[in-house]
Amino acid sequence: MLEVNVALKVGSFQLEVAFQNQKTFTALFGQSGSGKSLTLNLISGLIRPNEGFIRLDGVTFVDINEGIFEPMHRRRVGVVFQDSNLFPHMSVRQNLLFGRWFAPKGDRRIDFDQVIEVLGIGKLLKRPPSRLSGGERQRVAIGRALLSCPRLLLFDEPMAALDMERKLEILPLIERIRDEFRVPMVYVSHAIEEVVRLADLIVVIDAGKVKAIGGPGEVFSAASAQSEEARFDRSSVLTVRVAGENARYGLTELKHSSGVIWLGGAAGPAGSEARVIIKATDVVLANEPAHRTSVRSVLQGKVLSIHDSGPFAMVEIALAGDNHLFAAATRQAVDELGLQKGCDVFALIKTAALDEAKIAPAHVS
Amino acid sequence: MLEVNVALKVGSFQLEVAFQNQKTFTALFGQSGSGKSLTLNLISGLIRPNEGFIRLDGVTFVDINEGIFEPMHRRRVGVVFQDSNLFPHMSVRQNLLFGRWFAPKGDRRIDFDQVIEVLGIGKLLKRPPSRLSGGERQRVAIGRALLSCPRLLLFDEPMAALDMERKLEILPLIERIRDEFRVPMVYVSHAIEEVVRLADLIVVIDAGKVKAIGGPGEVFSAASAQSEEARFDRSSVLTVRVAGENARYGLTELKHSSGVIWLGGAAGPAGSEARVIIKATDVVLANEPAHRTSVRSVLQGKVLSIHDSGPFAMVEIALAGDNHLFAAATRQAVDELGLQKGCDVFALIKTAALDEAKIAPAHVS
Amino acid sequence: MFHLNAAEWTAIWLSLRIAIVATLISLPFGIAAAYALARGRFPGKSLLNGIIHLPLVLPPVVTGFLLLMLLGRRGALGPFLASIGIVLSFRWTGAAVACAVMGFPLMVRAMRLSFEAVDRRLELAAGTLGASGPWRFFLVSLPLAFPGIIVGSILAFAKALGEFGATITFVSNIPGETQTISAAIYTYTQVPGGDESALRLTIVAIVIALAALFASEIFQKMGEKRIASLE
Amino acid sequence: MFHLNAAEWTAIWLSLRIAIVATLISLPFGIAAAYALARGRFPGKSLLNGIIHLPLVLPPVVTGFLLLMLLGRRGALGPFLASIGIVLSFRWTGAAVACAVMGFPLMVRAMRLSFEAVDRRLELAAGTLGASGPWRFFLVSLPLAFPGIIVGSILAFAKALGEFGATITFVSNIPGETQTISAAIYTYTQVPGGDESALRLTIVAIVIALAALFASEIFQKMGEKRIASLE
Amino acid sequence: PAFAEQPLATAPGAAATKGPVIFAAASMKTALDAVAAAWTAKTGKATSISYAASPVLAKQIEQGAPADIFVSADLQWMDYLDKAKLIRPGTRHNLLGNTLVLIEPADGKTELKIEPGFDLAGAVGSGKLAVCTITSCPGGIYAKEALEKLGIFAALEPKLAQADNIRNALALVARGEAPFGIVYLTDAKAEPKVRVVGTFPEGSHSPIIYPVAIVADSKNKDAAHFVAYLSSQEATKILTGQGFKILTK
Ligand SMILES: Nc1ncnc2c1ncn2[C@@H]1O[C@H](COP(=O)(O)OP(=O)(O)OP(=O)(O)O)[C@@H](O)[C@H]1O
Ligand SMILES: Nc1ncnc2c1ncn2[C@@H]1O[C@H](COP(=O)(O)OP(=O)(O)OP(=O)(O)O)[C@@H](O)[C@H]1O
Ligand SMILES: [Mg+2]
Ligand SMILES: [Mg+2]
Repeated sequence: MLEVNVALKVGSFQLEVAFQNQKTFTALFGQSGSGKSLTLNLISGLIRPNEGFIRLDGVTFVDINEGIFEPMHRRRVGVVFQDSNLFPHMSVRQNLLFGRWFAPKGDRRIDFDQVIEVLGIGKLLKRPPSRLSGGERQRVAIGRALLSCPRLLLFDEPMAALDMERKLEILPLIERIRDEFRVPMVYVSHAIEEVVRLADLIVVIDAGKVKAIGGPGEVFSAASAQSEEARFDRSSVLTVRVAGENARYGLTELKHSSGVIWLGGAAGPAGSEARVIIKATDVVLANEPAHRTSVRSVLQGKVLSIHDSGPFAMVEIALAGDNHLFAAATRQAVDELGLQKGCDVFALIKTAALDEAKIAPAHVS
Repeated sequence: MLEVNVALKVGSFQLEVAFQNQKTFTALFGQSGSGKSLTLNLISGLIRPNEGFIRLDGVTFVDINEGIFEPMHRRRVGVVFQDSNLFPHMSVRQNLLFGRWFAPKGDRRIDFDQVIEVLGIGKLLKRPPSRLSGGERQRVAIGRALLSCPRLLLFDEPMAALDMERKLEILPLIERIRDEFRVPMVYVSHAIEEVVRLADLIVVIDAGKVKAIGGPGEVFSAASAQSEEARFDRSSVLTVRVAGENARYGLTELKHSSGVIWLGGAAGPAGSEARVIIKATDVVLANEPAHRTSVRSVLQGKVLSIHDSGPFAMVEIALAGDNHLFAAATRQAVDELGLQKGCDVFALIKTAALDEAKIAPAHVS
Repeated sequence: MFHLNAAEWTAIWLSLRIAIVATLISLPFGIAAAYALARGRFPGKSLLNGIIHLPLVLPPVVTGFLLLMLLGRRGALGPFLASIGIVLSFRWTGAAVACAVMGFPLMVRAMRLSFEAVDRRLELAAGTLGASGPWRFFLVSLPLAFPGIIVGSILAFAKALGEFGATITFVSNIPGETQTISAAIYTYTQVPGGDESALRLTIVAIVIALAALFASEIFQKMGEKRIASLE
Repeated sequence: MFHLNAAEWTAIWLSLRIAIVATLISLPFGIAAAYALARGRFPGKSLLNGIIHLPLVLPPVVTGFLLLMLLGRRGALGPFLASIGIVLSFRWTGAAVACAVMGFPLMVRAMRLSFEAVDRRLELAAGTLGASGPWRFFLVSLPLAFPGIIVGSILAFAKALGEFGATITFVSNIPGETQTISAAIYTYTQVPGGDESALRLTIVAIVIALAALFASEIFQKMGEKRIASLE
Repeated sequence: PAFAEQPLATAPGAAATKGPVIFAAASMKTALDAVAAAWTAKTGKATSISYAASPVLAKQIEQGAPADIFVSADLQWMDYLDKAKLIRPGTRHNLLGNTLVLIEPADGKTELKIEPGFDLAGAVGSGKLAVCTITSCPGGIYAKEALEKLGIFAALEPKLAQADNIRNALALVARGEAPFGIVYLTDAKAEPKVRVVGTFPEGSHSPIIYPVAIVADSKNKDAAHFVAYLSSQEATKILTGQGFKILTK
């Protein structure tokens, strides 16, 4: 369990962050300058809070009241920094092996070859960091932190400089480390959907204060809608059950009490729970299930609220099982479909628009 | 006109890039390590090519054959670096005004107050760069380059560290600079749709070589599909004509010879041309125009090809007027709709899924 | 108990003046040489480097003789200097020149180290913003090398306080004109029973040096504070 | 024409040995002091800084006398050192100690400058990877301060070659034991007709110093090459 | 002569060649090196001579330096050691004498007779009179005495350029830096770029004496032999050739 409850003042900036996470993956969101990096620095021990405490699985990292301050090298907290901070006098290989050397032998659980393969840095091992491109540097930095086999891994927007392809490759690695080696993680990102599927707890920070906190289901929609404008950032999280497979077409049927969602690829064993993230702009509204289109996934619900914003409206739909689904549509469409609070409505979801990388097995609490 | 035709060898990496752009905005795409930053460094004069030349509007920056090498400070090429490279000994204000000081008086066209307002850095002016968060640093770096009022602006993934909200604010500023002040730009990014709407020319670099080159219409779909897997990165560009407005609902009707697309917000005066980017995953396929759904935009075309990939298929549709549209669907849907090469098909596009920020007036050639 | 006579006060003031002037006159040359060695690529760079180090390697007496042969009244450059009104021999100005020469290698080395540590990308960034070489130097490299400039200056200043071998050889030991604290201390050590006076002046020299050091540290910290980083 | 007699060869070898040993023995102390001054926060830091600078500020003769009174056979620490088998007075080892002391401020200043220029974030990154203070020092700070270590060493070495004031005062000028090139040059300048011999030895000193400088530059470049950046 | 009465500790050519360690004033180098070479040729024994300023050497002997013989450039530092009982009783004697002269650059033609009240200040004019330090350096102390005796010190004091040793004062004149200087005859003779204007009368200053003595702690058996040799005929010939006066016969 990670417990953070700290206050810090730097210059005129006041940070007050408190959260605790029983499970392993905490996501930290917030605008530029909101205090995310400062929070990570407090956890890793780079800076000392003015007040409060930080604990991980019963180990106290810092507790101002009790006068405890564990120095960073004894915390065994791996950090992937916003700037890669590679050692310029060492080759990529030496950089990667640096932390490993300090890890107790029994803890060297993460395999060197596997990491360099997944990160695609096998060809760079002999280079000095100065001869790497921006993205290459960041990949090496991720590898270095992973290979130190830490008790807790902190990521400070590690993928900002990576292309989509690399991101899609690295995310599963991060997930695997979390699951196979049970390394707890705190992950800072701007791109809210980047890791929300992995997160057990989402902490939204705004101007140094916690603005929202909770599981993805509770917080994500709110967190994703930081700006009224950004209908593209508004998403919903649905908890579903894996019902079966269509082996011929490689599809998985996900059952929700309000309907069915078809997913490309596998999502876990039949009967298991999973979590699906659906962007509001990917939902098509209709008065009846679709005919003769490529859309296969249909959920039925009741309109809970409609918020207009310029030419668009954000329609909140109550599904069975206390799940909410957001759908973005033009005001015109809302009018033509005659949608009003309380109306029945069908939500059509394109399977191809569902990112299977954003479907995660829900954790057993 | 920007003309680039250079070769460079660093270490074991061989770069050969040639393109020329009559218009003002060149976008450079490619994977991490493909040579994008090196290309920018050649243009800005930070490094010297082994062979070739670079010219801007008749001014030769470098020409190895003729022995010309204009030093960087005389090129007046502003650069926003991947690392912000702010001057640590100067305040944010001093950093911002640095380049301005060197610009000839008559060229100081870009307004200081406007830039700091748009970049949201008014409160930071007195700080040293070391007290800025990662995103704040990058915003200041953008401001610094803009305010030097350059003849050519180079961006090396300047927005990787910015949150979506800031990006959405900054893109229009970049567009305005391009249009109002007619500053030509070369923009490097991983996020291919980030600036494609602004681009006149797209150059796709792969392992140091130009892999594709051309206008957004020709190149973008190819460029966007660098990876077979990444159906999310596949988009199409359609050239449309602004037909009229629906003032009541704030929508604009865009006419394409194959149908109609409704857009939220304005896209230019009636009769003008515009460019729309449509993600393959946002297209719903149907055998007939949709009924009773929220989808209002329908294009009719003929299936040109179908490429299977796992559970999904990428359907390429020939529209009237030589435009191609890509649609991602499950193989199951393709089968159920009975799609085959040559079939007639309807493409339904959700207006709410169309990013109005990605619609650009097409340039008059 | 701790009484300094008038001659000693004179020597102290003279020392201060000579050390300050020596530091100031060598400053521009030191900065230029350090920057050239740190960033420049030119033929004869190694030679320049070697020449700058000579006063460090040679016994001060030799340096003094060389100065005499170069800048003395009948030296190679002396008559020319005299014709433009610069007379160094037997003047405190000559002492300042001798101290400057002796401190020069120390000054240049420290400054060069700082110039080499300046992130070249910042200079390049300044270049893309339109700053030509000299502007880049004055607006970026020089301020960023500030710690080295301070350290180089303090080393030169301290050396000037302690120097007497080259000075006494070049301009001899004229009370009130060229007799510095160091020369006075030296003289006391050469007289039986002079130890106490030597010790007294030694303490004065130490106090001056400590004050200068302290000032330089404060100066440097002020500079650093501006560049201070939280991390 | 350019013939060196046996005594002169002896002085040359002795100088080299003394300069090398002086540099090597002061190296660990110099590094420790430089790092402590660059990064440490402890009471008495200013005092330490001041003491280290003293040999620069004081006339070498004074430093030599202080060494004599401290480490000489009848000095404060001399008998103790003798009891553990270390005899410095009037031995070449004493000359090495004198040279080490005289070069120490130069060495420490250069190294300190380099330690201060090490990006603290890299040390912190090493800390998060599990490296404790000493490991961070040896694996990160020290290698990154390499240019300063080299520069500090070369300054100390050059100073040791040129030093004679403190040396001759502390361990006298005994041929074959404590007479270095510098002392020999000095002696030649003290007698009529010695100028030619002095000049010859001066040239030798210059050659040695240039060779050392050259070696250090190459050494430093090798280090830099590893860290070379395209930009 | 005394030399004959001093037996050598070991026979000439014997294996033990570690001869006496001599601490001598730096200005003696040329002369003493020649004498030592002659002694070595004769006895087969090497000497080791450390040349430095007399005060430095005296203080080193005080601190237990391994010196056997001390040759001082003046009496005061020998007295200093004598008082501290650091020299072997009975071994001290005045070895050499020297003469004080007024010099000018070799191309000068000044005619000046050195007598009480002579117008040296006028001759020096706006230039400087090079001497060595008048408070500490023996040559300087003698020069001051002489100038005082001749009654012209007050006029010359502001015109003194004090070098830290005689050689340096000589160099200032030789380089034309100073129009006049006061140095020892031995130095003036060895420097072709200066010419002697005149010699200071013997009575104008206390006698210039280089005393020699064996150090109290000396265990070297040959020290006495070497000291005696300094007064031998061979040595005398060498020393007078350098311009020294021999004080002990
Ligand atoms: N040393 C400092 N002194 C004063 N203010 C500081 C200092 N370091 C950071 N800040 C301020 O604290 C706030 C939080 O900084 P932090 O680096 O945690 O932001 P962030 O959330 O990581 O932003 P980004 O996403 O842009 O990296 C910012 O407003 C920043 O300006
Ligand atoms: N100094 C150098 N020596 C050798 N190889 C280099 C050097 N600098 C860059 N490279 C290599 O050149 C290639 C192109 O580098 P560049 O920085 O242009 O990549 P990029 O396209 O900007 O990538 P990214 O998106 O990750 O920043 C990379 O493979 C890099 O490793
Ligand atoms: Mg941050
Ligand atoms: Mg790059």
